[in-house]
Amino acid sequence: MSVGIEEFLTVGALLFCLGLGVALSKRNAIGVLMGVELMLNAVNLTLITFSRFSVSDRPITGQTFVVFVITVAAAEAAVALALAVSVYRNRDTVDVDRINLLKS
Amino acid sequence: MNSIDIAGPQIAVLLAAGLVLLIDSLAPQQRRLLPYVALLGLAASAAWTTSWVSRDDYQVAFDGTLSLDKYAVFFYYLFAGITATIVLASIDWVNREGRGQGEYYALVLTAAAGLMFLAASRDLITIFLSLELSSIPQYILAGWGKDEKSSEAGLKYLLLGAIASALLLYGMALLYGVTGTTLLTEIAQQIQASGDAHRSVLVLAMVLLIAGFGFKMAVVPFQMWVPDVYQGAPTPVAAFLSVGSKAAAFAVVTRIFFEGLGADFLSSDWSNLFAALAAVSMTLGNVMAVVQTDIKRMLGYSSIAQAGNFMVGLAAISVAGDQFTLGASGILLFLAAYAFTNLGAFVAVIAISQKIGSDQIRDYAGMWKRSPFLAVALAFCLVSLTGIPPTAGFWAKLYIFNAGIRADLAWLVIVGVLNSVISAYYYLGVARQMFLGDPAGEEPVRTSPSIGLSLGVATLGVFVFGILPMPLISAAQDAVEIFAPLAH
Amino acid sequence: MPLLVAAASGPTIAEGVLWAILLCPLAAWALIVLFVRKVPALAGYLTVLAIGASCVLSFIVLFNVIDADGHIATHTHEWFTAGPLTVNLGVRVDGLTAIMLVVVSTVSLLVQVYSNGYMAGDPGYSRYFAHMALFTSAMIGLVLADNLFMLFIFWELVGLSSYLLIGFWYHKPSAAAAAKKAFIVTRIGDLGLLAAILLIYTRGGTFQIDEIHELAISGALSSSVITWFALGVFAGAAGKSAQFPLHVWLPDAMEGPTPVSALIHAATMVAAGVYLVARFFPVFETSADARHVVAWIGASTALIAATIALVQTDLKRVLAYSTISQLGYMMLALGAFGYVAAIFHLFTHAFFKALLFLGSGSVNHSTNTFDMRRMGGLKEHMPITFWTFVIGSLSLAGIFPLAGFWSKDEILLDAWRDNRAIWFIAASVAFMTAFYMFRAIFLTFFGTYKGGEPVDHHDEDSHFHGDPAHPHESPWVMTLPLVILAVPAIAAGWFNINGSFGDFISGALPHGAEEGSRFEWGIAISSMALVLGGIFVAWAIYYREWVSSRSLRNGFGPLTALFENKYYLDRIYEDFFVTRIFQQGWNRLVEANDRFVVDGAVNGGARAARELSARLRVIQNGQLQGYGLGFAAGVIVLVITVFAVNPL
Amino acid sequence: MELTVLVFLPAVAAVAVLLLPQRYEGYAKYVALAAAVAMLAISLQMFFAFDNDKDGFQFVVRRDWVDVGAFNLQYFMGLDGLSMPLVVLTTFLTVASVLVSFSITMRPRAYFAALLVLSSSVLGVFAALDFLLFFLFWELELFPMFLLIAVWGSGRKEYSATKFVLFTLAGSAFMLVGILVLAFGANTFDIEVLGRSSFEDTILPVRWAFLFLFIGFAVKLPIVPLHTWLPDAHSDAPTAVSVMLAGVLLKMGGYGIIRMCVTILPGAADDYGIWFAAIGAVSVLYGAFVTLRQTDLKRLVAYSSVSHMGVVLLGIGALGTTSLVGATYQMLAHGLITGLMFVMVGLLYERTHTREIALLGGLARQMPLIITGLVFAGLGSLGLPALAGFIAEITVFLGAFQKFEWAVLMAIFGVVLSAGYILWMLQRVAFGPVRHEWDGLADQQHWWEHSVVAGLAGLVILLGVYPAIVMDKIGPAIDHIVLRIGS
Amino acid sequence: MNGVGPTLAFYALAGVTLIAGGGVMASRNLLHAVLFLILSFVGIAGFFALLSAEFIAMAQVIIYVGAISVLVLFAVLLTPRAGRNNGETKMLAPAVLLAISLAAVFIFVITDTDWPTVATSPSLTASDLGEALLTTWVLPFELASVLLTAALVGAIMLVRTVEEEAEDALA
Repeated sequence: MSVGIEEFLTVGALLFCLGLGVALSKRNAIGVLMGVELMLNAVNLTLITFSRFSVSDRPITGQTFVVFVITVAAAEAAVALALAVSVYRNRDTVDVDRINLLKS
Repeated sequence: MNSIDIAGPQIAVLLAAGLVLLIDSLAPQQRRLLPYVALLGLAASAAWTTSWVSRDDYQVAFDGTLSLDKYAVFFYYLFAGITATIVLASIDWVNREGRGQGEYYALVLTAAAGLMFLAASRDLITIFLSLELSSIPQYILAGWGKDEKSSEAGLKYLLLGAIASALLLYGMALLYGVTGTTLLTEIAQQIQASGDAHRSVLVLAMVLLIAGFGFKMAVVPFQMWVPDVYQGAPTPVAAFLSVGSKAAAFAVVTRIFFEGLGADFLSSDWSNLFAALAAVSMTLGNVMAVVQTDIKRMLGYSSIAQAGNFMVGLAAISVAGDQFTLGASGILLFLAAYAFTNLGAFVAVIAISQKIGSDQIRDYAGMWKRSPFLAVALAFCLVSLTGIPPTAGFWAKLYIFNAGIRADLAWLVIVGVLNSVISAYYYLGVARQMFLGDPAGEEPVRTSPSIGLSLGVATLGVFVFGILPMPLISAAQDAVEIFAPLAH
Repeated sequence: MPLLVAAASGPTIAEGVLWAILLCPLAAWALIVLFVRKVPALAGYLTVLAIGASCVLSFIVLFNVIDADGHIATHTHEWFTAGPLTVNLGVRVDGLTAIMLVVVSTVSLLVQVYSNGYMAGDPGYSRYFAHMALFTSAMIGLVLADNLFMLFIFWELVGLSSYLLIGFWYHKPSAAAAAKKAFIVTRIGDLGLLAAILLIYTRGGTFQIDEIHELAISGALSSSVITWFALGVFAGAAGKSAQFPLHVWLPDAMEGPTPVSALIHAATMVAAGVYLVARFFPVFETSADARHVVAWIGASTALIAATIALVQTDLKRVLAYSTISQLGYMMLALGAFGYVAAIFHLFTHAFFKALLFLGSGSVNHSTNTFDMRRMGGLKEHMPITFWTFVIGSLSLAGIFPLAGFWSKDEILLDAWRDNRAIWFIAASVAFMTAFYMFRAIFLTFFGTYKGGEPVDHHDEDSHFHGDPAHPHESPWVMTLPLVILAVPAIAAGWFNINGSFGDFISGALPHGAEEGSRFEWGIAISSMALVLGGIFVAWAIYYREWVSSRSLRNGFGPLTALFENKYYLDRIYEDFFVTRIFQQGWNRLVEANDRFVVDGAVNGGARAARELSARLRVIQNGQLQGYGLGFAAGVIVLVITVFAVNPL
Repeated sequence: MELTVLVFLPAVAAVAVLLLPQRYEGYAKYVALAAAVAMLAISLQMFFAFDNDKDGFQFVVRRDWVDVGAFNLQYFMGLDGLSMPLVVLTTFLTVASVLVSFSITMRPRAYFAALLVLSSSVLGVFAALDFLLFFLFWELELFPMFLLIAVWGSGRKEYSATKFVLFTLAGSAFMLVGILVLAFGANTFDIEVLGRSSFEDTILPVRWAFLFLFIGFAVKLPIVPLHTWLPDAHSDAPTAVSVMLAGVLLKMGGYGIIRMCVTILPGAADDYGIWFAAIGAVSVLYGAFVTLRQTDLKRLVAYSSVSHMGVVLLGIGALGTTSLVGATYQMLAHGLITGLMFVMVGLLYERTHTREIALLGGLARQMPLIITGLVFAGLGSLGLPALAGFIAEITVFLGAFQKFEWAVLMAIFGVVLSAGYILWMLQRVAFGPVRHEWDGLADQQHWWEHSVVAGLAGLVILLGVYPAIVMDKIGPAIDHIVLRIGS
Repeated sequence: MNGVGPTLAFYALAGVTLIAGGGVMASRNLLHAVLFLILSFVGIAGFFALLSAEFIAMAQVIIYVGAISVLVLFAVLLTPRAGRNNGETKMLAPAVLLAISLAAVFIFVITDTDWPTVATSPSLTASDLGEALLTTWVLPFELASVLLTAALVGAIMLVRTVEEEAEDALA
C-alpha cells in the first residue's frame, strides 16, 4: 500500500486541467481568475512533489519556487481584480463574453 | 557587492523608478521633470553597461542565477534605448491623460528592469520572476487608459497572460522535476547525462515553455491577444509591448533553448517546431493583416508576422560548425532593426492619431500634404518592415534568411520571401493613402519636439543601419559568441 | 577589307561606279527629305537629275559587261559579325544585273520625267519624288546585291517604298487599305524568303549568291534542303511578283498614282520576283519539284489573271491583271527551263507595260477617270496617246515584229518543249491577252466620248485641272516619255533574234544556259493566229458590235460572275479568313484568355487573399476564451506533432 | 571611378532638384536636363574609351562594404561589352525622357527627382558586379517607379503602380532565394567569382536556384504569362516613364538572365534552353495576337513589347554567340524603337487627350511631323531592314535556327503579324479621311520634341546600317560567356 | 511513500481537492465557487503537509486561504448580485474537451516517464528555505518585493475614480 510520485503528479495534472477548464469556460472574469489560481496551485503541488521525490543536490529549490509562485499569484490576483473593477466601471459587467469590443 | 554591481543597470533603472514616484508624491509641481528623470535613469543604466564593456570582465553573479555576458549587454542597450524612446513618445499622451504620471513612468521603468533581468538571468526561478516583473506592469499599463477599450485590453492581456504563465510554470516544474535543478547550465548537463531517457517529459516541458513564451513572442497559436491589446492599449504602451516584451521573450527563449535544451536530440525537435511555427505565424499574420482598417491593429498582425521571421533564426539552429550561432545572431540583428523600425512606425502613429484622433487608415489620406515628415518617416518604416533596401529591415531579413538557407530551410525561406510580398501589399496600402489620398483637412499636423526627436532617431537609425549595417551585425555576432562553445 | 574578285574575264568596271548607281537616287532622297521638302519643283528636278545620272552609269556598266560578254565580277566587304555569323555588303555585276540596271534606271527616269507633269500641283509633290528616289535606289540595290542578306534588305525596302507610294493619297481609305494589303501580302511571301535565308545559312553557311550556286550544283546539300530553299525563294518571289495565290494585292495597288503603277507595279518591282528566281536559276534547275511548282503556279496565275482581265471595266485594272498574267508567263517560262525567255520577256514587258500604264495615265489626265464606260472616242482628242497605246497593246499581244512577239514566242517554245499542258494554257492566255487589250482600246479610243468624270471641286485633295468634258492631249513632258518608250516597245525584241541577248545574260549562270534554236515556225504561226483571233473577236464585239457584250456575259453567266468577283479570293481572304477566323475568332480568344485567365488569375489571387483574410478574421472574435482555447489546442497539437514526427 | 560618378550623378542631381526653392521649381527640368546630358557625355566618353579587345571588365571599382562571415557585400562595379551599350542606352533614354517631360507642371521637382533616381538605379543594375549590390539597385528602382506611375500617371494609376510593384517584388523574392543559394555554394556574391565557380546540388538543386533567378528576371522581361503588369503600367504611366519602362527597365530582365542565369549556371541554362526558346516563341506569337485586338495605342505598343521581348528570350535560349548577341542587340533596338514609339504616342496624347484608336484617324494631315515619326517608329518595330530591329531579329533567328528550327519558324510568323498590327494601327490613326475635331492641333513644334524624335530616329538608323559599332563590343563579351557554356 | 496512513491521506486529500475543484467548475453562483476554491486550497495545503513541506503548507493557508480568497470575495461582493452569475460561455464543450485531452497528454507523459526519485524524503526545514531565499535566490526575492510594490501601485491607480484623481490633482 503505497503512493509514489506518479500519483501526486497525476493529482497535480488533473487539478491543472480542471483549472484550465474553469478558466476557459467561465463567463465571469473572476471565475476565470479562480481557474487560473487553481492552475497555479496545481503547479505548486507538482513543484513540492518534485522537491520531495526527485533526485537533486538542492531539494529546497522546489519549495523556494513555490514561495515565489504564491507571491506572484497574489500580485496577479490583485491586479486582475483591479482591472476587473475598472472594466466593471466602464461596462457594468465583467462577463468576458460581453467584453469583446476589440475583435477581428 | 560584486553581485550588486552586476545587477547595476537594472538597479539604476529601478532606482529611477523609485525616484520618479518620490518626486511625484513629494513635489507634484515638478511633475514635468518626471520623464527626464526616467531618461536619466536609463542613461545611467546604459553608462553602467558601458563601464563593463570597457572593463571587459564578464561573469556570473548570485550563484549563477544572473549572468553578465555580451548577450545581456546587447539587450541592456537595446532595452535602454527602447524604453527611452517610449518615455519620450509618452510625454504628450501622459500629459493629456493627466492621470498618475509618476506611476506611469515608474511602471514603465519597472517593466524595463524586468526585461533587462529577463535577458540576463540563467535560472528558471529568476526568469519567471523577471518575466512577471515585466509583465504585471505591462498588464497595468495596457489598462491605463480611461476608456473601456483600454481596460478591456488590460483585462484580456492579464487573464491570458496568467494562463500562459501557468502553462510556462508547469513546464518549468517538469523541467525541474526531471533534472532536479533550475539553473540552465546544470539542466543542460543533466540532460546530456541522462540522454533521451526522459525525452517525453522533456518534450512536454519544451512545448509548455514555447507556449508560455510564445504568448509574449506573439507566435501562432498563442498570438490572438496581440491585435486586440495593441488596438485597445494606449499607443505608447502598445509600442512598448510590440518591441520590448517581444524582444525580451526572444532573448530568453534563445538563451533557454541554446543553453538549457541544446542537446541534439532535443534541438532537432524544437528547431523543427520553430520552423513550423515560423511558417504558420508569418503566413497567418500577413494574411490577416491584409483587410485591416485600423492601423494599430494592422501593426499588431504585422508584428505576429515579424515574430515568424524572427523564429527563422531559432529554426536555423542546425547550422553546424563556425556558423552555429548564425541564427541566434540573426535574431538579435532582427530584433534591433525591428526595434528601430517598429518604434518609428508606432511613434509616427502616435503623433498622427493624437492630432487627427483616429487610427483608421483611411483617415491617414493625404498625410503627405499635411505633414511630409511624418508621412515619409512612417512610409520609410513600413518599407523597412517589408524588408526592402535601403533599410535596416532589409539587412535583418537578408541575414536571417541567409541563416535559414544555410540551415537547409530553403522551403521556410521561400515562404518567408513570399510573405514579404503579401506584407508589401498592405503596407503599400497605407503608403498609398498617405501619398495619393486627398487630405480630409488642410491644417498641417505638427509634432511636439519629444515625438519629433524619438521619431527622428528611430527613422535615422533605420536609414543609417540600412546603408551601413556593419556595426549592428557585428554587435549581434559578438553577443551570441557565448553560445559558440555549445556548437555541436 | 576582304575583297574577292571573280574571274579575270569579269567586267573591269570600277566598283565605285556600281555604288554610285545605287547612291545617286539615295542621295536625292536624303536631300529631299532633309532640305528641299519645302521647294517641290526642285525636288522633281533633283530626282530626275539623280536618276538620270544612275541611268547613264547603268549604260556604261552595260557596255562594259557586254565587253566581258556577261561574265561576273563581285566586290564584297564585311559589314558586321556576330560570333560565327559574318554578314557582307557587296555588289555583283554580270549580264543579268546589267540588263536589270538598264531597265530599272531607264524606265524610272522616263517615269520621273512623266511624273513632273502628271503630279504637278499635288500637295505631296516633293514627298512623291522622295519616295520615288528611295524606290529607285532600293530597286538598284536589290539588283546589285551579291548576297542574299543584302538582297533581302533591299527587297524589303522596295516593298516599303511600294507601300508608301500606293498609300500616297493616304486620305483615300481605299488607298490606305491597299497600301497595307500590299505590304502584308508581300510580307507573307517574304516569310518564305526569310526561311530560305535561315535554311541556307544554317546548312550552307553562306549568303553569297555564287557560293549558293556552287552548293546547288555540287550537290553538297541534300536535295530536300535545296528544294525547300528553292520553294522558300519562290514564295518570296510569288509575293512580290503577285503570283497566285498572293496576287490579290496588285490590282488594289492601282490606288497609287499612275506613274507609280507604271514603274513599280508594272515594269520593275513586280519583276523583282522573276529576277530573284532567275538569280537562283541553278538552284531551281537542280530541284525538279521546285521547278514544277514554279511552272504550274506561273501558268495558273497567267490564266486566272487573264480571265479576270477579260471583264474589267477599269482601264488600269485591265493593265494590272495583264501585268499579273504576264508575270505568270515569266514564271511559267522559268519553270520550263526558259531562263533566257523569262528575262527577255521581263525586259520587253518592262517597256511596253510601262508605256501602256503611262498611256492610261495620260488618258486619266484628261478625263479624270479610268472607267472605260465613261470614255470612248479619245482617238481624235489625244492622238499621240492613242497611237503609242496601240503600239504597246500590239507589242503586249505579241504581233510580229514587235518586242512582245519575240519574247512571248520563246516562252511558248520553251513551254512546248517542256510540258504540253502548260503550253496549252500559255497559248490560250495569249489569245485572251490580245482580246482584252483590244477590248480596252476599242472602249477607250473608239466610239463616242461619254464625258469622263466631272471634277468634284470640294475635294481639296483633287489636283485635277482641266475640263473632262473637253478632253485634250497631255503636255509634252507626258507624251515625250510615251514616244520614247514606244521605241523599245517596238524594237526591244530584236536583240535576241540571233540569241545574243541570251548568251549575254547566260553569262550570269555558272554554266551557260541550254542552247538550241530560239525560233520555230510552228509556234510562231500558231501564236500569231491566236493573237489575231483575239483581236478580231474584240473588234467584232466592241467595235462592230455584232454581238452585244451584255448578251455575251449573260451567256457565260456563272463564269462571268466568277471572273468579275476575281474568283472570290478577296472575300475568302479578307472577310472569311482574316476577319472571321483570325481577328474575330482566334485573336479574340487569345485576348480573352489574356484578360480573363492570365490577368484574371492575378487579380483573382489578390481577391482570394482578401477573401481568406476576411474569413480568418472570424477566429479573432474578441472572446477571451477563444484565445485561451487556442493556447490549449496549441500545446496539445505541438506535443502530439513532435511525438508523431519523431516517436519516442 | 567615372563609373561611380555616372551611377550616382543622377541621384545627387535628384537631391539638388528637390532642394530647389519653391519659386524656382520651374527650373527643375533644366537641372535634370543638365544632369542627364552630363551622364550621356560621361557614358559616351566611356563608350569610346572602351577597349573591345580587352576581355574581362573595365572601369572597375571595388570596395568592401558589408563583410560578415556568412556573406560579404562589396561595392563592386564594372562594365563589359554586354553592359556598356545598355549603359549608354540608359543615359540616352534618360535625356530623352527628361526632354519629353518638359511640359510637366505638376510637382516638377519631385517628378524629375524621381526620374533621375530611376535612371540611377537602372545604371546601377547594369554596372553592379556584386549580386547583392545588383539586387539593391534592382529593388531601389521600385520607389521612383511607384511614385511616377501612381502620382503622375493617368487612368487606374494606383492599381497599375501597385500591380507593378507587387509583380516585381514577387519576382525578386524568388531571386533573393536564388541569390542566397548561390552565395551558399560559393560563399560570395562576387559575380566574377560566381561566374568561375561550379555548383552542385546542396540545399537546393541547382536547377531550382536557376529557376528562382529566372522567375525574378522573367517578370521584368516580361514573358507570357507573367506579363500582365506591363500593359497596365504602360497605359497608365506618363510618357517619359513609358519610355524608360520599355526602354531600359525591361532590359534589366534580359540582361539579368544573360549575366546571371546563363553566366553563373551554364549547365542549367543548357538544360532549360529549349524551354526558353519555347516560351520566347510563344511570347512572340501570343503578344502579337493580343496586340492585334488592342484598341488603346499604349496598350498596343505594350503588348507589342511582349512580342518583341519574346525574341530576346528565344535568342538567349539558343545559347549560341550569334543568338545571344542578337538578343542583346534586340534589347537595344527595342529600347530605342519602342522608346520612340511611346514618345510619338505621348505627343499625340498630349494634343488629342485620347489614346483610343477608334477616335483618331486622318491625323497625317493635321500633324505630318508626328505622324512621320509614328510611321518611322512603326516601321522600325515591324522589323524593316536598315533599321535596328531588323538586324537584331534576323541575327537572333540566324543564331537560333540551327538549334530550334521549330521555335524560329514559329517566331518568324511574328514578322507578318507585327506588320499586321503596326500597319493596321497606322491606317486607323494616321490615314483615312481627315477628322475635323482634330483641326487646329499643334504639330510637333518645340525644340525638345524635335530633338528627342530626331535623336532616337537617328540612333535607330545608325544601329540599322552600322551594327558593328556595338556588335564589336557585345561579341567578345558574349564569347566569354559562351565559352563557359561549352566547358 | 509507504504505509497505510499516508496513502489514505493522499486519497482523501486528492478527493477533497479535485471535488472542490469540480465544485468551482460546477457552481453557478460565484460565492459558492469561491468557497469551493478555498476548500481546494486547503486540500492543496494538506498535500504540502503530507509532502513534508510544512512551512509552505502554512504559507499556503495564510496567503491563499487568507489573502487571495478574501480578495476574490471582496471583488465578488463589490460587484452587485447580477455580477455574481458564474455561468459558462458557449465554449464550455470545447473547453472541457481540450482540458480532458490535455490531461490525457499530461498523464501519459507522467506515467510514461520513470522519474529519478529518492527513497527517503530529504529533511527540509524552514531555515533551509529562508537560507535559500537569502542566498541563492536573493535576486528573485528582491524582484518579488519590487513586483508586489509595482502591482500595488498599479492596482491603486487602476481602481481610483475620476473624482479621486481630481482631488489628487489639487494636492
